[in-house]
Amino acid sequence: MNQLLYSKLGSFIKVKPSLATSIGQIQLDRPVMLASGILGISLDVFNRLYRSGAGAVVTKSLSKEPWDGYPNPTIFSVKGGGWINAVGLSNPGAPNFAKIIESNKDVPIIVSLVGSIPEEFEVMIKEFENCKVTAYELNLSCPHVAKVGLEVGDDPELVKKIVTTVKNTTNVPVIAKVGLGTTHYLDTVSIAIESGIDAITAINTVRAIAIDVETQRPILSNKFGGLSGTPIKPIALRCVYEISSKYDIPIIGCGGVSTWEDAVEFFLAGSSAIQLGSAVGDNWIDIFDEINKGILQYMERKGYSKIKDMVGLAKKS
Amino acid sequence: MNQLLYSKLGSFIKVKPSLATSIGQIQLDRPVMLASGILGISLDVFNRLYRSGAGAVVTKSLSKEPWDGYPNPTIFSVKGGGWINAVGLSNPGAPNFAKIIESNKDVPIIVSLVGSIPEEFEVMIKEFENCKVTAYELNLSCPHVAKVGLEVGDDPELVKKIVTTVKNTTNVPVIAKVGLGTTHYLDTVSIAIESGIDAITAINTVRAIAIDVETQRPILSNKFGGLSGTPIKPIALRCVYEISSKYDIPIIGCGGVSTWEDAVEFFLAGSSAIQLGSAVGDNWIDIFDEINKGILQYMERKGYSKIKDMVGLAKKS
Amino acid sequence: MQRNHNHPTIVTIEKVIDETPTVRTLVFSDEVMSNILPGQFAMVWIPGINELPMSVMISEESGKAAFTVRRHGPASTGLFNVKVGGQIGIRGPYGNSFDIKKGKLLLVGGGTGLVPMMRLLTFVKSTDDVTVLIGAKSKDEVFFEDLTNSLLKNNPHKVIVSTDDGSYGQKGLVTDLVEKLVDETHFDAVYTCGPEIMMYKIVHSAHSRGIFVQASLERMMKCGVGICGSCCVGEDLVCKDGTVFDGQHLFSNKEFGYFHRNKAGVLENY
Amino acid sequence: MQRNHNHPTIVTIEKVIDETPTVRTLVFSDEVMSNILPGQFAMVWIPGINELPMSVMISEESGKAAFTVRRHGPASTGLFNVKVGGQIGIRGPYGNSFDIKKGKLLLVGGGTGLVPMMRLLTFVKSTDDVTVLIGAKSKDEVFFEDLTNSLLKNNPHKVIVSTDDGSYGQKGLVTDLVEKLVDETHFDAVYTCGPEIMMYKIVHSAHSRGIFVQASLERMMKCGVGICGSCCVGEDLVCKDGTVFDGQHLFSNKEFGYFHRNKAGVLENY
Ligand SMILES: Cc1cc2nc3c(=O)[nH]c(=O)nc-3n(C[C@H](O)[C@H](O)[C@H](O)COP(=O)(O)OP(=O)(O)OC[C@H]3O[C@@H](n4cnc5c(N)ncnc54)[C@H](O)[C@@H]3O)c2cc1C
Ligand SMILES: Cc1cc2nc3c(=O)[nH]c(=O)nc-3n(C[C@H](O)[C@H](O)[C@H](O)COP(=O)(O)OP(=O)(O)OC[C@H]3O[C@@H](n4cnc5c(N)ncnc54)[C@H](O)[C@@H]3O)c2cc1C
Ligand SMILES: Cc1cc2nc3c(=O)[nH]c(=O)nc-3n(C[C@H](O)[C@H](O)[C@H](O)COP(=O)(O)O)c2cc1C
Ligand SMILES: Cc1cc2nc3c(=O)[nH]c(=O)nc-3n(C[C@H](O)[C@H](O)[C@H](O)COP(=O)(O)O)c2cc1C
Ligand code: FES
Ligand code: FES
Repeated sequence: MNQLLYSKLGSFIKVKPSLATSIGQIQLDRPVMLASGILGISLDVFNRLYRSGAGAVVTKSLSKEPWDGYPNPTIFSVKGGGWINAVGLSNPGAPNFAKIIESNKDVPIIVSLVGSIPEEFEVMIKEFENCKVTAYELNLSCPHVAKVGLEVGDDPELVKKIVTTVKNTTNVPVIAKVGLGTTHYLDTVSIAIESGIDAITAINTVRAIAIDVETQRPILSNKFGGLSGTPIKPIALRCVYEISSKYDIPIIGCGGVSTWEDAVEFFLAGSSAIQLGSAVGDNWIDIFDEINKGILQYMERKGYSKIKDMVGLAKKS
Repeated sequence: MNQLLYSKLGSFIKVKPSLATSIGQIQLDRPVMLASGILGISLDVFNRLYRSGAGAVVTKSLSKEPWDGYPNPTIFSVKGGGWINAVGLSNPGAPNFAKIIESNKDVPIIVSLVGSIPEEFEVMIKEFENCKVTAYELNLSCPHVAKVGLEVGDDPELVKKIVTTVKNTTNVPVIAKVGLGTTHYLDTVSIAIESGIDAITAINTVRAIAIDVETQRPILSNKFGGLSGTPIKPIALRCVYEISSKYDIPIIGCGGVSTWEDAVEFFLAGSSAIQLGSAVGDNWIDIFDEINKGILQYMERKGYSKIKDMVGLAKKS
Repeated sequence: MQRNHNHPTIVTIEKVIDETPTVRTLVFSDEVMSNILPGQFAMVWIPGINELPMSVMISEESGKAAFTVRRHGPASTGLFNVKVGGQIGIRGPYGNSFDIKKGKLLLVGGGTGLVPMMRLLTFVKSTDDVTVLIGAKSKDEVFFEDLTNSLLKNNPHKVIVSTDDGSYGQKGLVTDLVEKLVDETHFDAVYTCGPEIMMYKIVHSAHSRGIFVQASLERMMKCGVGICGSCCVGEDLVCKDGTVFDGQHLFSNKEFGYFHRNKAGVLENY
Repeated sequence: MQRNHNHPTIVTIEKVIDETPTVRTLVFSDEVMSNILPGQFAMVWIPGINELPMSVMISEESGKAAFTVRRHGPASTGLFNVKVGGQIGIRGPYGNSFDIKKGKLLLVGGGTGLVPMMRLLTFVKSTDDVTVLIGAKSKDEVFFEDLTNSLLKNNPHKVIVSTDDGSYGQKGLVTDLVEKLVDETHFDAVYTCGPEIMMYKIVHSAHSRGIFVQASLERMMKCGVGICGSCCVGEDLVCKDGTVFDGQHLFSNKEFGYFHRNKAGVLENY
């Protein structure tokens, strides 16, 4: 009742809420981004996604050279919801990709990078010198490719070197994407922060497997893959809550967002923006506008004028 | 077609398949057990579950003294499936519980124990000297209570001491229940095996959180809880596959089993039996017979005479 | 999106009625809860405080429901103190319900155990002859008497209040009154909800005379969905197998009327 | 349990038909796949080998469907080699389908691109006047000619085969034949599936004459559900926005007929 009165009043005196948000130095019109690896290999598609309501697009994780990735099957739909993928970081390589996005004018593009050693990251970043890049995201958390991703994220010393090198190479903001590996992800976060990282994306997919009972074998060609989508939301949300409770660092929540409520939960837990991937497979790209609308209505109802008004609120209780 | 001919033939010459299984020295009539913490505080209920088709029941994790656990809300239903609980290991304490099951004659009961130091486990096991106990399960993996559970499982030295002490205290088989913590669960498995453990249960719930967008606060009184049910199945299955690929130790699969196909996937991944909990909340206790029947039909179709015929098959491909 | 009945739905309290100094009724709008069956319950989340099982009280307005709560420990006091405009979370409905018989019916409610009885009254036929016994410690603690009369205004009916101290209605234990009534009249069914010792005696009185009797049990509840085990009575789980049990069945249950479990699950005597 | 169309369903191959030395049709029972629309496809898992997108071939028997596969790289060769009794996993159907017009229709299929054309034929009205062009390199590689005639036995129709080397039917590229046909006759619609260069020319021939034309595209596919991005053509995703596109739309697509992407996603010229 109080609430009702309050927001009725609110709609008279308040301006329309804004979806704009910032993650440290990164300014976005809208808080919902496309996560890395999803539809992320062509500028035309990026433009389309941006028009559809994505606040930014993160590219497929790029390596120094083109990678074919694993043979199919590379993706598996879990019966109760969610996906397990082992695409194997197939990507056209940083140099090819830089050419693809050279002509980008409009889209906030976050370039995701994978590599095993600091120098690879350095070389790749130089490729993008002539591109409009909103931020770099270091993929320290792919759970199904050897020598990169989680195997890097699980090695604190290497994380330190990579982040330091990257921060010395570019003035563009740098995000570290973490996930659940064999060492504690909060240690990776901590060392990334010490080494000067600008923001954290949490989390990547969670290592998983699917077995077919008829043919009695793992379905993905790589056997193991990463679980994404609705099943991992409560886990991802927990990570965001834990990071934001422990560190003062801008956070991008990622993992299982498929409704505006999910997005708001991530804001309340302490993330300033969110990424989504699997929901595109379930609801196609209309999902961005749908979630944006839901967030706006929620903000109107609660009387918020900006996303930041709700970031971290759940920790106050 | 080959398959069809084969199993048609099979049904003429083969005996009816048996659901009996063994986990090391532990012999069970049926391979589906009730997981710890589910309905597990009264012998009358254990008898009912056993009559309903459970091959064994694991008790609520017991501590030296009775514990009240956390205030409500202690359990939360995730919209897309699964539960997050933070019951806080409420339990009547080992001495009270030993009295409850003293009169047990029929039910294979696996007594689950939690504690912070080896001596606590020793004292508790002595309480059960006059009870029919099929095995002990050491809970090294509860993700939401301080100083016990995962905080123990994450400390390899402590795991070693506890397992060694327990193995010196009793001749009853001892199982270690592991989960995803802040150190690598495979390290916990490894040290438990070195210390003489008889079997591994994998996995416990996965640390998670749920936030209510209307009232903007974590829902569980403890804030964090453990995610169980269908969302964690692909993760649990992965752990079983990893353990069985790396170690020669009997495994009990646990996490998200709700159909016979799930159970068979766990067998194929290398577990000799399975436990389930959340599925009871979704399908009530008929779930045991339902899964038993499905497994039997599958065995008939594939021409297997015993559970062991399929254990680990998915690793051969 | 479709409502998941296990997932808390947030509702806003629209009206608070003081029934007695320690009992309040909190009214809210909710289509699902307004239509539940007598004996079913909801799990009620008081944000920041606790969650507890509550029978769902009827409301005169359609599409609305209520909780009638007695202030007791921290959880129920938390609910008792929710003001108009306050938000609570509800999930459910859970549990089974009373078998509604025809003919001469006896309903016996003690304290907030009257809540499912009120809903039961909305299901009786106008041809049923209904006797309602309201038990209370003293005059102060009597509530729902007028409501009962008004719900039964089209039925042949009797509403009897008994107080332990005789400060209102008949003096004495409600269970003694039941014993007398079932001797005098042949009832087709007896329904009861309230303190377990009271229900135990009533089940005994009715069952031993071959009268169909059902009781709605209360137990410590954590999950409400058959997972945690805290609500067990012998081999029965009140949240899944109940809350309503037949007298016949209760008679074979060794714990009913004798033991309950505390928060740690330790058996305690009544 | 309800079938989740994204989840592989295991089917058993019941019949294998050799169409040419390099093309085989594998028949299986599956109600869902037997009823899909022309242009839709399935993702086909050959356990232990690969998974690849396949148009779903019709079968004469109801409740059955098929794949007609050309042996090519490891994946298609794996499917080609599946024997009777072998098990494969199928998920889908995915994608949109042809808009089925009435009147004078021209269908042009190259190689296994004939598969969606055969299904399209099961949707034409008996009053439609249908011309089918079958393009192949040589006599050896011609298939589905008899099937086409039999599917059209109740229609005014013409089936024309052209081989590049003239070893059977008319000699020359199928695209030159199309150019001739659309000059001679006013078609109400042109449908095509086959190699992209072929489709590009056909779309051009028809569209520039104002004829309604649709093409079903093929691209490298990993997920089939609009997640991985590997099937993109310009801003279109073949698996979600296609496989069928209007000539109008294709004309504004800078990549159609010029570029495709390899497994790493690198753009390559046709
Ligand atoms: C099916 C059912 C319906 C109920 N309906 C009503 C009703 O309509 N009105 C009403 O006032 N009360 C009702 N109760 C009782 C109510 O749930 C509380 O148990 C009671 O109010 C005491 O709470 P407390 O404040 O002492 O809890 P606290 O001492 O604060 O204890 C906190 C927790 O313990 C639980 N708890 C403690 N004692 C019991 C008990 N005997 N039974 C169940 N849970 C317990 C509470 O649910 C709560 O989660 C019902 C109980 C059940 C099981
Ligand atoms: C919608 C659709 C329908 C198709 N229908 C048929 C059909 O009915 N009959 C048939 O024989 N072929 C069909 N194809 C082509 C088929 O999927 C394979 O691409 C083709 O057989 C070549 O496979 P390969 O053995 O060379 O693959 P390999 O070289 O072994 O490559 C392995 C992987 O690459 C993918 N791949 C390689 N080239 C392509 C390509 N051009 N298009 C898509 N994926 C590719 C495969 O799917 C496979 O996963 C279809 C393709 C699509 C997109
Ligand atoms: C098919 C697929 C490919 C992915 N590829 C990448 C990748 O290249 N780099 C990366 O950092 N994350 C990758 N991810 C992880 C996603 O970016 C995201 O972290 C994860 O899917 C969780 O979000 P979601 O539940 O919204 O999908 C991929 C996920 C999927 C499903
Ligand atoms: C309400 C609840 C209480 C639990 N209590 C315990 C416990 O006391 N000890 C323990 O080892 N595991 C406990 N668990 C974890 C389960 O035993 C099991 O490992 C987990 O729920 C995964 O299995 P499931 O997906 O089949 O539920 C509990 C789980 C739930 C849902
Ligand atoms: S309240 Fe949890 S089982 Fe009944
Ligand atoms: S095949 Fe993955 S997006 Fe089309």
